[in-house]
Amino acid sequence: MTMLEVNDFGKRFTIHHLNKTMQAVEQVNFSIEKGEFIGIVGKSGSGKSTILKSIYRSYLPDMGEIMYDSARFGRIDLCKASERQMLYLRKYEIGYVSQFLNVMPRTTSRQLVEKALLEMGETESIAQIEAEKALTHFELDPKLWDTYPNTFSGGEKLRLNIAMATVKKPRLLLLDEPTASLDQQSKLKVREIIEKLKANGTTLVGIFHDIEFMEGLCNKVYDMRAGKLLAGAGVINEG
Amino acid sequence: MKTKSHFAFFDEGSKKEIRRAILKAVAIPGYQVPFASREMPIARGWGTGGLQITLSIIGKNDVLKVIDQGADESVNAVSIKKLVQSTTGVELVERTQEASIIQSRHRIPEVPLTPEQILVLQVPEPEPLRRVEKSAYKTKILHSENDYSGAWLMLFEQIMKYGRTATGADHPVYVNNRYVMAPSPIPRYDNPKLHQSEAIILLGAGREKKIYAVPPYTDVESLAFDDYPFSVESFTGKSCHLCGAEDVFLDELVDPATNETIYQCNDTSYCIEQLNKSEEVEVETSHA
Amino acid sequence: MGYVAVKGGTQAIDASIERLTYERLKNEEIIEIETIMATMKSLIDQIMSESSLYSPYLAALAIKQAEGSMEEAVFLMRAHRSTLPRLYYSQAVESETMLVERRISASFKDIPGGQILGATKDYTHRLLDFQLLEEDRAENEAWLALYQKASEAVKASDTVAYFPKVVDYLREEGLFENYKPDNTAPVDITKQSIAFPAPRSARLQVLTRGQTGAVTALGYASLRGYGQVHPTVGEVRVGSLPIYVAHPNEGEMDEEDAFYIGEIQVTEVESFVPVTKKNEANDQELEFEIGYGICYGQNETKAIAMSILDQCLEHPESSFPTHDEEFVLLHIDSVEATGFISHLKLPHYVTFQSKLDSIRNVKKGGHTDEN
Amino acid sequence: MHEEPLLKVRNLQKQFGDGCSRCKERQNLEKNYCPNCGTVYACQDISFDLFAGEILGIVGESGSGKSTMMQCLYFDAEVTSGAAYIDAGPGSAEQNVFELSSQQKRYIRNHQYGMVYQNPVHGLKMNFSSVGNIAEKLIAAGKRNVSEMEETSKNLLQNVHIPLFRMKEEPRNFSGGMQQRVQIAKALSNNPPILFLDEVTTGLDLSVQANVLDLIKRIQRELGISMIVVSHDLAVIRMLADRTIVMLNGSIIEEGLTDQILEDPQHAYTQQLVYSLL
Amino acid sequence: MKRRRRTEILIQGDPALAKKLAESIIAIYGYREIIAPQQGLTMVKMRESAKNSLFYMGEVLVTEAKIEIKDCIGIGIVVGMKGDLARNLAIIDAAYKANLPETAEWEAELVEAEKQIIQKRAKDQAKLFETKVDFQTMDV
Amino acid sequence: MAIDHVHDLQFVYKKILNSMSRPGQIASLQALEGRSDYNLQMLDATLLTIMSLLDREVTFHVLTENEENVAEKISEYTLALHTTIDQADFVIALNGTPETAIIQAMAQCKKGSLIDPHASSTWIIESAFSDEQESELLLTGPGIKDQTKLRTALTPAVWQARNACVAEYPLGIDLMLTDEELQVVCIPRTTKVDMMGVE
Repeated sequence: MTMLEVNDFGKRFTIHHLNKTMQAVEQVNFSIEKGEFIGIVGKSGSGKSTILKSIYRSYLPDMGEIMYDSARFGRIDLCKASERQMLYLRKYEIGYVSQFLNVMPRTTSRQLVEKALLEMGETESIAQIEAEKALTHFELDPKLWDTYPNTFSGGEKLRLNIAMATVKKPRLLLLDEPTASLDQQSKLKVREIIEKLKANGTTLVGIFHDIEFMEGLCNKVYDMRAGKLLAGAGVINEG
Repeated sequence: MKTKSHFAFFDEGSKKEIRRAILKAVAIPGYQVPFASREMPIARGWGTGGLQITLSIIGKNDVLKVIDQGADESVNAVSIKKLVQSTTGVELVERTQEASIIQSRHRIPEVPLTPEQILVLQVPEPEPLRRVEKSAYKTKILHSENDYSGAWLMLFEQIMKYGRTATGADHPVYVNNRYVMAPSPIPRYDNPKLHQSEAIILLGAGREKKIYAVPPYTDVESLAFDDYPFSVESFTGKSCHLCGAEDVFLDELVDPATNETIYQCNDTSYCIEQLNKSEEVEVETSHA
Repeated sequence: MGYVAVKGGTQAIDASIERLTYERLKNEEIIEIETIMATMKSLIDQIMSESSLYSPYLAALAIKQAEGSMEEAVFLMRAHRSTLPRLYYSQAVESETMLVERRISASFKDIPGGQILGATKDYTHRLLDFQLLEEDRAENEAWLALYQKASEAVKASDTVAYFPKVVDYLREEGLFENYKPDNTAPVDITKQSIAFPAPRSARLQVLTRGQTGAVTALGYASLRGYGQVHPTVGEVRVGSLPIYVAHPNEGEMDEEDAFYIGEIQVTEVESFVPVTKKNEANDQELEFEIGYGICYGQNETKAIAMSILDQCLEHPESSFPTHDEEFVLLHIDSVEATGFISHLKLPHYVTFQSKLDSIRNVKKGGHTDEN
Repeated sequence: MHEEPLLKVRNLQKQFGDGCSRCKERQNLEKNYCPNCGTVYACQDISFDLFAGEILGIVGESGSGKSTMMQCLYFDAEVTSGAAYIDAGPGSAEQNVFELSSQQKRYIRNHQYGMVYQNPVHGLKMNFSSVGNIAEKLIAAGKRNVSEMEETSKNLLQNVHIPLFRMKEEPRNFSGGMQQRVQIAKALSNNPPILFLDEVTTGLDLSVQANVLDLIKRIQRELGISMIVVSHDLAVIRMLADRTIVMLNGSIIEEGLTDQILEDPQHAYTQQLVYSLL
Repeated sequence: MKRRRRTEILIQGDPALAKKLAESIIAIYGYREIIAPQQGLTMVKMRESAKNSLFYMGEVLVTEAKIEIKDCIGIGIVVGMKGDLARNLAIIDAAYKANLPETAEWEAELVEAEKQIIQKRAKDQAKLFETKVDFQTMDV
Repeated sequence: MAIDHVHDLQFVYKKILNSMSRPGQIASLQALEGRSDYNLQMLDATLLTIMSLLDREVTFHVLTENEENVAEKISEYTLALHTTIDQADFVIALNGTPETAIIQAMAQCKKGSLIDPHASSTWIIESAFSDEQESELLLTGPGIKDQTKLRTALTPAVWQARNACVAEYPLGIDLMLTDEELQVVCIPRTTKVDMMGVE
């Protein structure tokens, strides 16, 4: 089953005060089957982030279509979905993880993960149990559970981020350079985490600065150069 | 040179205007109908509102009782009676049961009123929200929007401060579940008598130029919270030193001989009636 | 047998009224209405103005009956007013038709027609005149004869002069806004209870019948600082205004067929107040506005104070109490104010008992439920 | 997904002044102001939906009309034209609430709305106790039991971190942040389905600001109240709002998911606003 | 003479004139009293000079009488308590209303009285003008 | 014998006041039978009611076939001014006024404002309300102990129009019905009128 199908997608930015437009990506085509992990690599500025953010609607898509197979709405074009639909999908179906932690201040790690569950309508007791499970699962040091994450290291932040995103059991998880600025040790940890997610049947799209350490994990890897996706540039593992 | 006085003092035009205002007041219970209060030969604040109502509704066959603070012989009641009688020639009475119109300041008689009677209350300050909001323009808006949280809040704050409501006379009431109304400064003791009254109750404020009404069989509820119910002045264990009545509103007096506090019926005509009744009983028993 | 109420109240009242008569008569002097009318014009003017009833004769009677009490005399007049039928409404009185006795302007040194002092106490020195203790009728007559004779000798014109209004000159110059005659039927606060915001007609009616002291005090408050009106008196004029009444049922009629019914003496004031206004191009501009004051008889202080309050009430946006129309208009009526203050003399023992009960309960109370 | 909005606003217009021949067609305006007659077109053709449980952010500089729009919705100001519909039971969604009588509007304010003003003076009675202030709103919503109201007030005050020993104190003795928290407690007391927040953190210290924002977010999550948050501060909007509307000179120029508005603003003005933030 | 001018003359001038004219009419035609002189009020409607609007200044005590002569009703109204004058004015008004021939003969008398009134007023005014403050520089 | 403006009208007023205070209770003015020697095409009860309430301070509007003529007469007798339906303080619907005219006028007449609910029109309607009448009403509200019944000749459609007028209390109109028998009955705005047997 095709989970995501991107057809002739393109995105242009207009910067008014510079009186300038910029074609960030164009003619992007790719698709993902359920349970697959697709990696996109490329230099910074190549436009790989644009694709991910457009899927998540942090950027407003303007050309082509992004067909997503929603549990709730069926096949839906994320370029045209309403804001309310996008909010629904973000809450229940599509997760997004980046290296940055953008959360409410003065909220503990545990509360943050619980919140994600509460937002979905889980009861408090279930949220409590599930949150602990997730934090354990992604190996956040229990000493950190009841502290505010603003002092966390990059790796710790990422683990919390992933816990927050995955605790909702998203059908599609978008990984936005999760390994950037991590040390080797942490990167390996991320790899383990992704393996776990994959094993659970989560469909993943990840973008990476370099992809060596993901070797053997991705079903497909695309190379992004100057806004164009070079399809199948390096299928590392047909797995 | 002397101008002859017209029946019931007013010219017919003045009566009509006041009569129309009374009808509106009856049709919108508790709502203060503005009217062009006439200049009267008694002072503003001395019952000109009640007097204007009485003079506008009274006919030559009416029987009038006037009381002030419960007393028929209170000087102001006497003064008002004199004025009405001199211009109408109606019969004056003290027994509540005999009156067709009862004009009163600050009391509702102890004897239950009947459908044949009209009670006219004199009102010094008709605006129950005046203590919450000084502007007449704004209180009118509050009434129009059914916004009485200010009046309730006053009671709430009293409970917070004193542990109970601390209102005296003129405790505000809800009329027909819509308008909050000043019942005139009757004691809280009399508030329940407004509820589902058999008699028409008309209230007049001459200086403030307002007339309002409680028609018979109308719900009148004293403002009170569920868990701090409305309570009347308590005279538990006290009785009138003259007639012995217990379930009445009592005046507190000091016995000049003993310097002790004694109590006496505030409603003087009621007291006399009780005295006469017990005398009859005495006479009967002594005959027997 | 049986109990009856003692007619204590009735008897006491009768005795009190008797006592009142005694107090009035005990010194065995009688003042004639004519004497009051001839010698106490200022008092009469003030009573007519506050009672809103123009009748020097009745005012003199009221003074006599009230034994000189101002509030009592006004009260008597007001009460009498409501026993009389209102037969007519006058045609609109225009103050240019005033036969002027006095006319001054503080705004201009010389005004067209001139400053006419007329009879004024303004330049008398307020020293008690002990000669009045020995006033002599013959001497007075001689003085009058002399005055009469001097008058005869004055060279008179063949016509009577009527004076233009100072404001009209300034209007022609464009210094004041020129308002077209506004013929909106005025509200009559004696026929219709005043409602807020009050129309201008109701405001002026309340102000002109306001208690002199109250109007003066509030006008003074505004002038002194509790208000934003600091006027220059444009014109004070005292004089007689002719009153005309239309025939009640001749229908549309010729002005010339109106009834002239007589004249009334009034004091009229226009005060000039500078205000900033936005013009059509939305720029701030300095302009003059006029405060208007008028009252029966000669009472210049009240008329000037009224003109200040009129202007205050035209600007309700100011936060001063003198600009709050409810504050001003609801508290300056003599009969209402004195009546309500004096009602405190009435017995209040029921209300007091009720409050007492409440306070006793609170004192012994604690935070328990009632009952 | 077919979802009915809780509050629908359609073509809301609000002008101050009568307009003149030169600005009737909304031409020759300086921003939203007619230099000829001085008329201000504060809100022009504002339409949007508010859905159950969401926080809608409205961002714009002062004078953009966002506060006026909120005042219109809360009936503090009369609209010039336009409609708003509140889905509060059968039949209610068809009634343009701007056309209701003042007593019906008052009912909506008391039962369906909460409002937190920028200046606590507008939302609180400064000379009544804090608990009395909350009770006022409860009374307005028909509550008549003192102990229950006291209990609710205590819970709310606790919830907004006002120490209970100060509940009988008058808010005029409180700091700005505390006053704002009392105001929020008051606005929430009748469990309003719709809560308006007007620049609620403006003028507060940064630490207090965070506190208040935190509180709002928590309330929204716990009680599922729909909120409209008006602010000139994008940081506040980012923290609170799911969706955001950008207003300029009385008009809506852009709307979208909040992160999209922040990361990919379309309109020149929004870009300027966002770039100055980042 | 129209009513406005003649009432001005009859009220401002010597009341004896009104008495004389009225008596001359009664002597010939008699009259029926419809409303005997009664006191009442006239509300004064004033135009204020600030905004040029109208308001009610207060009431004036007047005496009013109505009488009928030859089916014509005449009205007399006068400020103050002047019963006789009011009645006489009503009689004169009725006479004009009924177009009685006598009224034509009154013209000259009224015009003369008017002249007197103006003269008297002008004289008073001249004396009043002595209180005028003169700002002109004197040339000595 | 003519109407005594002091005592007869006081008598009428007292009856009306009592009726307005006790909706649905029928008051009789029989004692004044033959008092009106006015040549007006209206019931005596209507005339007495009008005479006791109208004067030059109020306005009225009359609904009848011969509107102008009747209006002029009423104006002459009471000094009240005839005006349009949307301005009138009193609306007078004489016998024979078509039901549609009454319903239309009810939609247009003054119902007061929330600030001034008393600035509403009072209706005087000539309509039989004896026992023989078809439509039966169940009345509840202030002035009525428990409930009371009234039969009137006015159709359910008119009562529906009246009910629409009083839908948002305190806005509304107050009715006085007069009949051939010199009787008056009042239905103020507070009275809830339910039509029996009409859904």
